[in-house]
Amino acid sequence: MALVLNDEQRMVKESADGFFAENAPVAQLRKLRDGADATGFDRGLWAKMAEMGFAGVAIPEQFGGAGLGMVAAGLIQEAIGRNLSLSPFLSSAVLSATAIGKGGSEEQKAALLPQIASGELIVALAADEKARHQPATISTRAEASGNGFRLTGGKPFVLDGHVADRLIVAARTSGAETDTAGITLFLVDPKAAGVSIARRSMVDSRNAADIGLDGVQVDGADVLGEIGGGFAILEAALDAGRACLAAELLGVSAQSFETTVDYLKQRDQFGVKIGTFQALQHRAAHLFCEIELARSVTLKALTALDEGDARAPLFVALAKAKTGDVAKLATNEAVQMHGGIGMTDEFDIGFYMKRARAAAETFGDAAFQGDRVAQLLDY
Amino acid sequence: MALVLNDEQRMVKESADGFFAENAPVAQLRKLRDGADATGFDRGLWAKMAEMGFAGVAIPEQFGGAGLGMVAAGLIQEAIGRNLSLSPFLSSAVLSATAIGKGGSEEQKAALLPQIASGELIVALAADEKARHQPATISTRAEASGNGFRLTGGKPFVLDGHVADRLIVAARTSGAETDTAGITLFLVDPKAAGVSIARRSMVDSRNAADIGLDGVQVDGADVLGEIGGGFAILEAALDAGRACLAAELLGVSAQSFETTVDYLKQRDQFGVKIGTFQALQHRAAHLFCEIELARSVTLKALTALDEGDARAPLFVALAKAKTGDVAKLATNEAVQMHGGIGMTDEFDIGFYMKRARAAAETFGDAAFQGDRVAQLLDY
Amino acid sequence: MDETAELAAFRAETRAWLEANCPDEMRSPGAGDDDMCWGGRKWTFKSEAQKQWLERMAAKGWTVPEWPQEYGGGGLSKDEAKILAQEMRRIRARSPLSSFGIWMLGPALLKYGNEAQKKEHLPKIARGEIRWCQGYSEPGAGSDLASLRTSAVLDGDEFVVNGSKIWTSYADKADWIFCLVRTEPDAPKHLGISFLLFDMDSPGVSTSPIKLISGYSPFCQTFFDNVRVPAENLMGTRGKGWDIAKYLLTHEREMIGDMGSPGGVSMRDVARQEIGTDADGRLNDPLLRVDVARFDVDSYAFALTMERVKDEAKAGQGTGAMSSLLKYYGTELNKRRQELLMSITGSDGLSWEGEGIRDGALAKDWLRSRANSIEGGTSEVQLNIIAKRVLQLPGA
Amino acid sequence: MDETAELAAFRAETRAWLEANCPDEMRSPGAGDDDMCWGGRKWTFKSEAQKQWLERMAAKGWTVPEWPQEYGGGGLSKDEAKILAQEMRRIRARSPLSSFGIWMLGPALLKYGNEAQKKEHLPKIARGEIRWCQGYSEPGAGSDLASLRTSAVLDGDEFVVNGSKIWTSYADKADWIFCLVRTEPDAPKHLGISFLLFDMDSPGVSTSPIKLISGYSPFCQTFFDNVRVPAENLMGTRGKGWDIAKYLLTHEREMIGDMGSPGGVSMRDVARQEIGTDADGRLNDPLLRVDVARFDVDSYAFALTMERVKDEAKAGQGTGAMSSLLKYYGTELNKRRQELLMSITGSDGLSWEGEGIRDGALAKDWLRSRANSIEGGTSEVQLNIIAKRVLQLPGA
Repeated sequence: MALVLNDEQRMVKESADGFFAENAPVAQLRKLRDGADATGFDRGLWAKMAEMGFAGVAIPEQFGGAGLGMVAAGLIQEAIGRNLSLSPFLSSAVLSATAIGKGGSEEQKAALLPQIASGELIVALAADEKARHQPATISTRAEASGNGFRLTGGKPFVLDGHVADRLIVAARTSGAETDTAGITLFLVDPKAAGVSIARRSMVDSRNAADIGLDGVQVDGADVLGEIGGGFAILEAALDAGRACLAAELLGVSAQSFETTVDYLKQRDQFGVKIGTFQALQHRAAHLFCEIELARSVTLKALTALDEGDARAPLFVALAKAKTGDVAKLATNEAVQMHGGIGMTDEFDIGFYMKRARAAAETFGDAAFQGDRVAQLLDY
Repeated sequence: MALVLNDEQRMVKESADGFFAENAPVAQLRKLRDGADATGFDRGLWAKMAEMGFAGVAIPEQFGGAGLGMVAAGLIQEAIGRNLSLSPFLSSAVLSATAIGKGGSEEQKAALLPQIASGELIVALAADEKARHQPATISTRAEASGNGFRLTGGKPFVLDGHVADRLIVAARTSGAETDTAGITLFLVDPKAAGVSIARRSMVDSRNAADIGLDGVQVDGADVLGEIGGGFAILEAALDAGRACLAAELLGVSAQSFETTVDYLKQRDQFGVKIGTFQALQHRAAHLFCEIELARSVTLKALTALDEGDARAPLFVALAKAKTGDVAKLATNEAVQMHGGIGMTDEFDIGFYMKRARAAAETFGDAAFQGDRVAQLLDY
Repeated sequence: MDETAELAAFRAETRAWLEANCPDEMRSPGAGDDDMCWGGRKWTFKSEAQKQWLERMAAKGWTVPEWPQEYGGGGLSKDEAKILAQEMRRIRARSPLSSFGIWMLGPALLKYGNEAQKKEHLPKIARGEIRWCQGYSEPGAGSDLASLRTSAVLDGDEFVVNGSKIWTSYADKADWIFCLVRTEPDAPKHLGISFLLFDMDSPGVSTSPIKLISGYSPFCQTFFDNVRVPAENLMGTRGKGWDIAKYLLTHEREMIGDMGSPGGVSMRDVARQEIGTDADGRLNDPLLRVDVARFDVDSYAFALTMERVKDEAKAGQGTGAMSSLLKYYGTELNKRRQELLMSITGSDGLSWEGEGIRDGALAKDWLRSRANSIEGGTSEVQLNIIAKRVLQLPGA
Repeated sequence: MDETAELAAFRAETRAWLEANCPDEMRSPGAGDDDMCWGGRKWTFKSEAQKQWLERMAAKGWTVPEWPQEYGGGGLSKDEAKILAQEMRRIRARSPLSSFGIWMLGPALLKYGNEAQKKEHLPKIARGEIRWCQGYSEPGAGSDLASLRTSAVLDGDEFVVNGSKIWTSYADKADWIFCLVRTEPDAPKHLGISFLLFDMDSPGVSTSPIKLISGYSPFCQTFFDNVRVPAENLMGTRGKGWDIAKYLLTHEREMIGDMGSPGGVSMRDVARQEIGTDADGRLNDPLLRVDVARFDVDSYAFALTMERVKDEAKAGQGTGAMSSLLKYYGTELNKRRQELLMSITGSDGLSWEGEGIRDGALAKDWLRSRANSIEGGTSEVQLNIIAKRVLQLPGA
């Protein structure tokens, strides 16, 4: 597949760009943050996103989705990045939908995917247990009990964990703490006995929760995929999430960059526009190149996922590494070039810087992805 | 000790700066290279360096040296770096003199150090066996034989190995290939049976040789230091060499930078001096800062060696890492800012770029030194 | 190094005095801003010990050891002041007084003030009676400080000040302000500026705090609406205030530049704890280990440069050109340090508020550090200065 | 993707023709410059196969597949040309002819040349009969190409050319030169330039090779001493030569920019071999492993950007602004690649000449790569272009 959008994808892009700019601009994030909103996003917006078909963009048509795949999902998340829009899109429509699509039985898919696509059901993925991403490091235990299992452990920083209607929990049914084998995924009702949920306030005003599992009883029917075979499902979900985060980081970078270039054209200093300073021109031109590179590798990662390309994990790692670094550079340069005003809370650019760092960190930063690139390329 | 030169050191600096600019400027290096000179340096120059007291600068007065220590040796090597002067100063006066001073018996010191100081005897250190510096990786074997040992193995890239009157060879008397214990140093006559010497042509026109050892018989009296205890001596010699190389890299950087700043002031392009371009101004100003940092850490490393500071290995590693990176940046920026003319062999700046890379590589590049920093700081 | 008999005696006396007079509570590094003593009319001491310590030190003039005794200082020589500092460090004594008056206005007053101004203001600064703030930057001016528009028009024997200042640290807590104003609106921009001192309680002065991306900050915007300032409060020559400003900016650069040196939270400790180490003691994340090592190389080289600059200054070899280097490199290095700490701590570091040990402090420090390369002259301005003054490049 | 019946037939024919006509010796990638066929009056074929291959391909017009048949081209459509390239790759067929005439002058002639010029020059280029060199840069001009001083003064029906060009690749082996000259000395500098074609055998032309820091190079300096050139050899409009130059520079940028993509010596292979790997297959030097991984991230992202730019151009979505990006980033990346290869190979890589396997080739490639960001418009010029044309920054 060529590295250009097809007509369908271009339509998705246009509608997503328009939708988020109009319905969920940065002002909405600011309002939710200042009001310390308990939900952390606008449920009305989420309903509209479902109506637009965004919540089910990557879910197959047979399960109520649009079946448009990851390139389309990435375009939506890029628009989210440009506007810093808040919603459970990543956790429910990307991570959880991918995990269920990849690992779920026909019954589970039929029961859950249409509800995710319609926005009625928010599902969150509770995988990581470490502050730095180490997807195979899982200590949460799942011990056989009755016709099912009892789960005990803790999951910090679960995205949208505080509003989820269902949790996908990665727990260990066998193996040592860092083995990839022996990990099993479970569908858990957050209202079940033994589940505790504490909301976390994050630098980027995103929503996360620390989830405690104290002998939570689950049924055999709540197992997602094979027992002990959860890691492959998890990796598929994480790669979908990483590719979409790359797209979001691309949106964050592009928006910060454009805002900065505009500022360079209108801000006067020492009697001239600051955009006339060659040192700033060269830095801006370099950043332009970096963002174009980030755009190419992100599109390739999303395309490779859609094509089932065996090298998809490599392209995803490359994209996440590149966009993470580029977004940090773009937002840092934005703040520096804006000077004092860029440091004030009143100005929006700080929100972009915060989100850039958090998204770059989520599911593996450039160091993690670089190591993964080296492993996948066998060195 | 404060990070400023004392009066004695300032005198050394002045005389070294004047001496090398006058007696061994880049033109001499060019002539030796173009003539493919067999010795690879001017023996007359080396005799003059000995007369000036440079060859014995760091050798104690009781052994015929000037007893001025490593700061003084570094100042000489910095001047060498500014002029790209060729001589066996590093191999004989720094590396070998340090190894003998640290490991030699009173007899060995009395026999060898005065001759090194007078320039009559050139001693070369044959330690490394790998293309990338790994000082403990030694496969050359020393097997007991008669009242001494038989040495078998090979030493590539021995600095000044082709003109040495004596070699200090690191060989293994016990232990596995990468153990630090079990390494022993031997004084070897390059004319002894079984020694083969093949000169190597290097990118920086420095002199090196591949040395083969095929059952070379040495006496028990030729052991330098304790049997199996050679690594500590080697490390002392290497740290002296690294600190002096840092000083040389500082000289290379400073000279390249000054040449470039002068060029920025006189070269016209698009109707103005290219030094008026702010993008180049900022890069030059940044480089100025980097060179000042390199200067500070180099002076500290040399000072710490003179003071017997326990942290000397840390400061040496920091200095070698920093100066290596800075010299590469300084010479690369020099070539780029000179444009096409900087790429021609006719212009001197290319010589600086070649030497910068080779010296940065010798006895451990920034990657090696960074790893060493991490180890010494316990992480 | 042998100390003269006189200095040795001074050291012994000082040590004894400190032992007797420094309260125990003052013998530990404070936990940051909250444990500092800023003084001033509105100040509430955090403890009796804090009050005692300030009063005792001020009585000896040791809040400003090198200032002349007639202005409330200790009248110490450089060597004596160094001994006092060493002896204070020995018992980990806190600084008795933090003050822009001491750090900034005082040196400028000693150099540019008239006798009446010195007599009036210096003792009150030394005793922590008056807290000062700095009125330099203006909204919209940014790096181009000299484009300031706050006006001071002479009306009889008073200046009437109108305009606004931004980034005035602690303006809401300060008693007086030292302030750049434009007295000659028609002169070339660097020549129409004067340096005024006035009371923040004067009618027409108001302040409003600035919230930063890192949260609440000491910064304020300050407004002047027909503030009347006695003409004798002009410091230095009318129209020559820019010289004083440049003198003070050099001071400020050096203070801010200090931040890149190793210190504060040990990154290595944080890294060992957060990332863990393998059997050989190496950090478990090889890529981050590389970044920490590379940071250490630059961080040590920078700290040693600060040391060298100080040593050279002492030896009379200073070039005077290094303050821009220290400001530029130190602040860029501190930003890198905070970035790296964030990378090391992962999602822990991203926490904003809550029950975590760090309580958002890491993220706030990270965000706050972004301003280091903007305030006190941006990195770009420092590079311009180096290009012009040190490298003497054309047109710089 | 379904091929039309016509294209499928073309593919089958082409495949059969290539099988029958491409000599076996020409079915492997050449070992660099020495195995390329440059053609021209002074050319000596390296083998009979090289000669045959050129003659057979030239006879079909396939040295320049898309040029019109009347000018010696193959007259193929874009799709057919693509099929030819694919089929040649399939049997690893070498390019039959390397030529600045094909890569640079030809496209410019087709666009700016008059009919007589096209008829005269294009067929000889296509058949490899005339080898061309490029006369652009002048000593002392550097990036400021338009400041050229080589003069061409009309004298009757001839121009008299005086001056000197530098960085003319293979000038000593070329038969003709396409050359920028100043015909209007009093016009503004971009408006007084014309584009002349002339024979290097003309009296008054001499060349002198340039030795680079990487050793001997194809570059020459070329001198013109009262060289008489027929007036009809002026290409395009007199005084408008700068337009042709800009058109060609864009071409050159794209060619040079190609160099940063993965290819050539595999860095990963070299690294595995030189550094070795541990039990888990990781490179034994963790710091270099990080550098290789970081390089790979940028290198893939760059290669994918080239791919995207091509795909967008095909889809008619190209912005046309990308050639400076590719030139800038590609050459900087190639420099980084060569630096890294040198780090990986340590003292092996530093060998200059001798018995080593690499025989100094690595060091020479490293040194040669430094010129990539200078030739064909420096990196700084590319950044200026991006700032001006893409970002539309003021004063850029």
